[in-house]
Amino acid sequence: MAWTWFHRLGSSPWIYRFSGQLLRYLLPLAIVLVVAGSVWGLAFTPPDFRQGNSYRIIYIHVPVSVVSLAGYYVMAIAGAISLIWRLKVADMAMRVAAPIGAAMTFLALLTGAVWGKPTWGTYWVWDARITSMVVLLFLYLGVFALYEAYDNKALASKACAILSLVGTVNIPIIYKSVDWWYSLHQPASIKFTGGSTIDPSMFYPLLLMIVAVYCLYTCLLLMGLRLTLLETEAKTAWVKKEILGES
Amino acid sequence: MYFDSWSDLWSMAGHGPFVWFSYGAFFVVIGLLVIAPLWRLGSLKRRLKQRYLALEKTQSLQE
Amino acid sequence: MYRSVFGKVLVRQLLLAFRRPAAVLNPLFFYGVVVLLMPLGLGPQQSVLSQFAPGLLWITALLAGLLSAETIFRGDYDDGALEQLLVSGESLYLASLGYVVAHWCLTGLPLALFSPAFGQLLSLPDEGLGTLAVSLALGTLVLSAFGCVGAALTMALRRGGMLLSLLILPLEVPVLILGAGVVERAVNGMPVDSLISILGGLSLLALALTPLAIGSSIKISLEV
Amino acid sequence: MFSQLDWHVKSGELWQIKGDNGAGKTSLMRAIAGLAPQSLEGRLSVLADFLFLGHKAGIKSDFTAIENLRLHLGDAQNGDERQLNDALATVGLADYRDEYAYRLSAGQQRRIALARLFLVDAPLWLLDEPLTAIDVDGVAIIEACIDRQVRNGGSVIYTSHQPLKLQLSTSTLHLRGKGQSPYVS
Repeated sequence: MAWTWFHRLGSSPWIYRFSGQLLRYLLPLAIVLVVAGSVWGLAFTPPDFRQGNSYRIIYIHVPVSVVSLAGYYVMAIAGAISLIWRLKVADMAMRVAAPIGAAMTFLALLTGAVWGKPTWGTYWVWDARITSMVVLLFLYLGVFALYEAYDNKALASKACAILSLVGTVNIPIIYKSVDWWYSLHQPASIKFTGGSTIDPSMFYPLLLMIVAVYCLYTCLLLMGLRLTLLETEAKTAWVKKEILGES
Repeated sequence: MYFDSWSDLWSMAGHGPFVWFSYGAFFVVIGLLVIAPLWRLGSLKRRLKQRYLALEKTQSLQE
Repeated sequence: MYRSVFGKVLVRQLLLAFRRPAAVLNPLFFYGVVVLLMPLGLGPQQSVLSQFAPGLLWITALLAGLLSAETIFRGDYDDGALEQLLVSGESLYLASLGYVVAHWCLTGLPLALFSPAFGQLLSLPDEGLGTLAVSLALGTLVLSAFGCVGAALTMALRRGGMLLSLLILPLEVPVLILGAGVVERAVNGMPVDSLISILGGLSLLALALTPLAIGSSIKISLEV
Repeated sequence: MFSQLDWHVKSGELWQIKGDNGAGKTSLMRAIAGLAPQSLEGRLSVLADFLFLGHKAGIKSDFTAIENLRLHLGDAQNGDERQLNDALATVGLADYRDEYAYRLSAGQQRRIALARLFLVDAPLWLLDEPLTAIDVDGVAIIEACIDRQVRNGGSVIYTSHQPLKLQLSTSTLHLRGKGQSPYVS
């Protein structure tokens, strides 16, 4: 059983078709969830008693931050699989995951900065969470730049896989140390609404948004994967069959 | 709805610009991320189809 | 003659460096020049300098490690020595460890040894001097390890310099935080033992794991 | 680079790889040495220990001749001092033992690399342009060296733009560039 799975994962046509089937349901679902979660968070939740309405940004900031961190792990694990088992699909997944993750990290930073203005009175505060996000963005950009610097793209993905693995081992240490650094220099006066004190009326829409953004991320990954599959295997028989059979 | 009126929802007691800008940026980026691969996939399929059909044509001519 | 490739690489790198004695001093000169810039940029008030000294001294160490990293593999890549290393079938893990330790001996160690003097120049209180040296000695091991990873990934690329900094500086954030933080605590008279041991743990972790990445990167770079 | 190569090298054989510039001689040599697995489709098994001498031989200009041998990264066992001295003497560098390589000529530096042929006990030699920058005496030394290796049951694969005078039967592999399959003579 396990081996047929592995075999399927090595088979491009199967992945192309399966992900196409999956996307047919998952993409509309993700969009509906994101819209529903946003409307809920924007209009149907009470304001935070300390931050007022600006806290509504959290409904996108937190999910996007969570997914951008998870995205780095996705990228690194895909890289590891392509290094160890030489699975082409894993290699493509790593390449696709990098720009999506970087975009998510950028969104997290942007929304965090905009949230800071009404809350702290300034767009930028070197808060632990934001600082870790900046480091994460640079980790993504490093992988990106390394990929672009190599002419031989097969070697480029190998190099990026190694770099992202090194980054993965480092990320928990970075997060831990940045937390410690923040507590050392600035005893926390303003904190995010903590998990323990959050009211259910605010928590459920947040949970919904996290699930929605995860779904969306999966869709983006699969769509990128399908595109890369067709691009790189344009000369094979199954692509020809796929394209000509559709009409 | 929590807010009393549409204008209340829009202004959010002064925090409106920040909140709406954030959501706007989110949907713009997400929209681009979703539409770009769909669009590229479509155009790639069209290009490949043309190429395959042209190839088949020359092959049948040779026969 | 050398029982392991680790010793051979280490001796090779050190011997090569000492063939150009002036080059061995370059990291120290660099450190000195940057320390000179600090009072020029920040003003000569001792209170200002001593407040920023732990961070400044550590950031300078990061930059020194970064600048010297680019040349770690350059020579051996250009003249085919790395090719020969790969062909020899020797353990790339041990060889990579040799490169890391050699780089540390040539940059981190001298910086750590002379850092109390630089600390004096920036009015770092005496309580922090010992901790500065110890934290630098341990932390620069991590810097050398990551420097070698970056250098191994970029040696085949002709314009690798700026790229190298983008690759390795984000990874070195924890060392900077811990290093500067521990010196600051020492200055404030707080205990530093636990933080020093965390720093030691990090350097052991880096020494154990990065040679895997360095070895694979050398292989990739030789295929370019 | 080249396609459809089915090639076996047995012990005691001497092979020359011929082909125009860009036909893939160096690529093939590097592939045999295990330095370019990416560029290779198919199966390549090298069953013997080998010595690889490429265009770049890993000679450090800041090391003396003897140090270059003593600390050469290509050899698991670098040999004891007496062996190193003997090897240097054989390639005619006895008087330059402690001279820095950057003070030596290109040909003399190449000879340092060639001294390794007398130090390493490998059944297969891969010599990519061993004669580059070597003078007449040097060529004679290399020829004798290859001769001895093959007579002792070892095998040698080499590329060379100038002919080697050898009293041995040499097989030749011709590489003909893109798309054309190589042939043997």
